[in-house]
Parts: sequence; structure tokens; C-alpha cells
Amino acid sequence: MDYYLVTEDSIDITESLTMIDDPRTGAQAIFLGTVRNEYNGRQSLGLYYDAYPAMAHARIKKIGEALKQDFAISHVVIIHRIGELPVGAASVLVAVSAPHREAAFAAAKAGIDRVKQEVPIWKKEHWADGPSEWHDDPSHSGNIK
Amino acid sequence: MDYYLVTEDSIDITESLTMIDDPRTGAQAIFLGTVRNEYNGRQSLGLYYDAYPAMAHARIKKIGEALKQDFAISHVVIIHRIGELPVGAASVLVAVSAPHREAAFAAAKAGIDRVKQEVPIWKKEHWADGPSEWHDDPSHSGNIK
Amino acid sequence: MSNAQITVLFFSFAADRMNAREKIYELSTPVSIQEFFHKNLSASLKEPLESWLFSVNEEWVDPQYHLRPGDALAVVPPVSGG
Amino acid sequence: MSNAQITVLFFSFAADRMNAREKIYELSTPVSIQEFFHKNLSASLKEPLESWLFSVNEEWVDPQYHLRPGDALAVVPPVSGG
Repeated sequence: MDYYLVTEDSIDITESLTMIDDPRTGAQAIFLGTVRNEYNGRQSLGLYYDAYPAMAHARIKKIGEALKQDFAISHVVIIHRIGELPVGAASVLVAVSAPHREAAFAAAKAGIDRVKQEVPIWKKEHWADGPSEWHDDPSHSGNIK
Repeated sequence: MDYYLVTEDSIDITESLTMIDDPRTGAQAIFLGTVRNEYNGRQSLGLYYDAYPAMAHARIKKIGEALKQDFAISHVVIIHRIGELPVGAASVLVAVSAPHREAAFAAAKAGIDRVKQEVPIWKKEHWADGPSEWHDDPSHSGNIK
Repeated sequence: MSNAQITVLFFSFAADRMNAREKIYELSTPVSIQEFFHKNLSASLKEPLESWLFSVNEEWVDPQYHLRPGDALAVVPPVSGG
Repeated sequence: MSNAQITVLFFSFAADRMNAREKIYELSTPVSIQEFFHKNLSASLKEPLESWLFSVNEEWVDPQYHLRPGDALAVVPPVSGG
């Protein structure tokens, strides 16, 4: 089955694998994004993810449906966690199953690329040594592109 | 940590993710191979995996070490299950963690490609409608390349 | 909400600059997002119109879209999910 | 195992054709894998020398390798893991 979720709960990887499970598929490619302890060399204590939940869910679903059109894959799960996330926590999962591995890898890669570019979700970096800052805020300190 | 295993036990994905976990990594790419219910259109009941265990383990370790040389990744886990595997069972896992997703995907893809080409492991297809056959046996029925 | 009102949603640093995640505005006359932005939002949001994306009722729209009573307009900064 | 013996390991369809996963052979004189193959294995394994890979003591070797007493030679079909 396909499944799309924007949630404040932790991401259940085992359950996601069960959802893409299919006896016709031999290849599962999974991307898991986690919160890092640094950004551009500056220490971070974690991230806060803001979202426009209804649009984020709709966009994630649209991305999943496009992946099924564009690649020879069988099932897709995309989950994005929002809210306060400590270092090490999983923020995003893209899992696809396919008969063959080339399509599985290509779809998982395209899926996470599109999630990062298109889904209305924003992250705020909790710096260890200063005030928290939103990514891509033009008025920030310069540590975030 | 890095971890390499050839085993008759089922593959523990959650444990593998714990092994590649690292606060410096933001990207985990995982490939999971599972036993399909068909091969080239012919129905299958499962696979038997034969191995030269000591060489298979050494080769898998060598592949993992090469991935760490060739890609900007932090940790690698490669596990290959052998023995009798029913349809749906996981036969192989390649999991890598990296600061960034491009390296994680490229390394996981290269890893599974090399596992399939270089590791002394052989599979026998249990056809639903006829005698079992080894893959790549020149004297087989023609259903396996 | 009266018939002549719209809801405006703010996210990320737009919410910080507006000191609000949601505001109600009166629509006195039909206006485009662009006109509405310059009249009501520009001073607080600071960044120019081109810095933002806009959606109305959860669909992306361009700044020429004419707001209608009851619309939910969202002011969307560059996304940074993942 | 006497000093003049080697062990030969067979896998996959090589094991089926030899009806064994492991056999002990006497090494009367020093021989290359190629010579050993043609004398002892070729008839049962059926496929020509070029169809197989060989390892000795878990290292890949070519058919010109000269077998030594105590060696563990493996006859390795094309791999098909994954």
C-alpha cells in the first residue's frame, strides 16, 4: 500500500517497511533523514519543524503519486515528522518497493529531493552558542545558506 | 559502527539502523533485497542461498571498506542471509549513513551492485511448476539467464 | 467571520515577523494578493513580494490572484523540510 | 590429511555435479589448477575451465596457480547473490 503522513509522532520504520511489502517486489530502497548535531560546522542542539500541515500532506501525496508514474515501482511511503526534534531523531522517511533495484533507488532519491524542494515545511536550527534561526531566513546570521 | 555478516538468521533492520546511527549523519540510505514470487514471469516458491561463508564474509567486508574509501559516508552495514528463504523474506541489506544524502544513495547503490557481482553466494530458484534450478547454471531450462 | 473577511496564515519566520500564525483581515474592495501584500503585510514581513510564495485555500496561486471573501491566504517562505 | 593431500570445495551446481561439497585428493606431483581440473574434475563438472573461478585458501587465484599440499581449493561457479 501507499501511505503519506505529516505527524508529530516518531517515525516507525518497521511499520513503513510492512506497508511497502509485496511478494512481487525484490527491492526496497529507504531514505531516512535524521537531525544532525551541526550545520556548516556550527554545533546544533536540534531542529524545530514548522509546517502547513494540510498542504504538506497534499504535496507529499502528490510527490508519491508522481513517483509511481515516473518509475517502475510498486509502493511508496513518505512520512515527515514535525515539531521539536532532538539530534539523532528521524525527521523524514521515503520508502519505495519495486521489482528491481534501479527503479527503487531512483524513485527514493527523486522522492527525497522533491520533499525537500516542494513541501511547505520549515526548519529552525537550535544553535548551541546562540539564538535559534530559521533556515533560509534572509535576515539570519549567515550560517544558514 | 561498521558491521558485516553472512548468516542463516533473519535480518534485523532496526538493529542495523542503530549500528549506522551517528549524531553527525543526516542521511541514511538503506537497500533491502527480498525474495520475489516470480522470476522472468515464472512463479517461484522461494530461494535457497548457498555460500562459501568465510570468503563471502571477507568479500562483504572488503566491499564495505571500499565504499568508505570511495564515498563521503560514515558507517556501513552489509548483511547477507543464506539458507532456505521463503517469498517475502529479506535476503540482503546494505545500510549506510552519511552527512549528506547524495553520498548515502551512491554508496548504497554501489554496495548492492558489488554484493551481487562479487560475493561467493549462489541462489537456487524453487519453481512452482518444476524442479529447482541454480541461477546461472549453463544447463538449466532457460528461465534463468 | 463576516462575508467580507479573509484569513491569512503565516509560517516560519513570516509568523515571527507578524507575531501571529493567523490573522483576519477585512476586504473592503476586491484586491490582488500583490495589492493586499503591499497595503497590509509588506511593512512587517520586510522581505519583498518576490521572497514569498502564496497559496489560497491550499492551492498555489500567483500574486495576481484576486482575493475573495472567505479565502484562506498563506504567506509561505522558502521551504526547508527534510 | 597426509602431507600430500589437498581439499577441494564445491558450491552451487558444482556441488550437485560432483555429488559432494568437499573432496580430498592426493597430490602425486606438483600440478597447476588447470592440470588438476582436466585430470580430476572436468568430466564431472562438464563446463569448461573458463566457466569457473578458483580460490585457494580463500584467496582468488588463476588456473596457473600451482597447488601445494594442504591447500583448500574452491571451485566457484558464477555468483548470483543478492
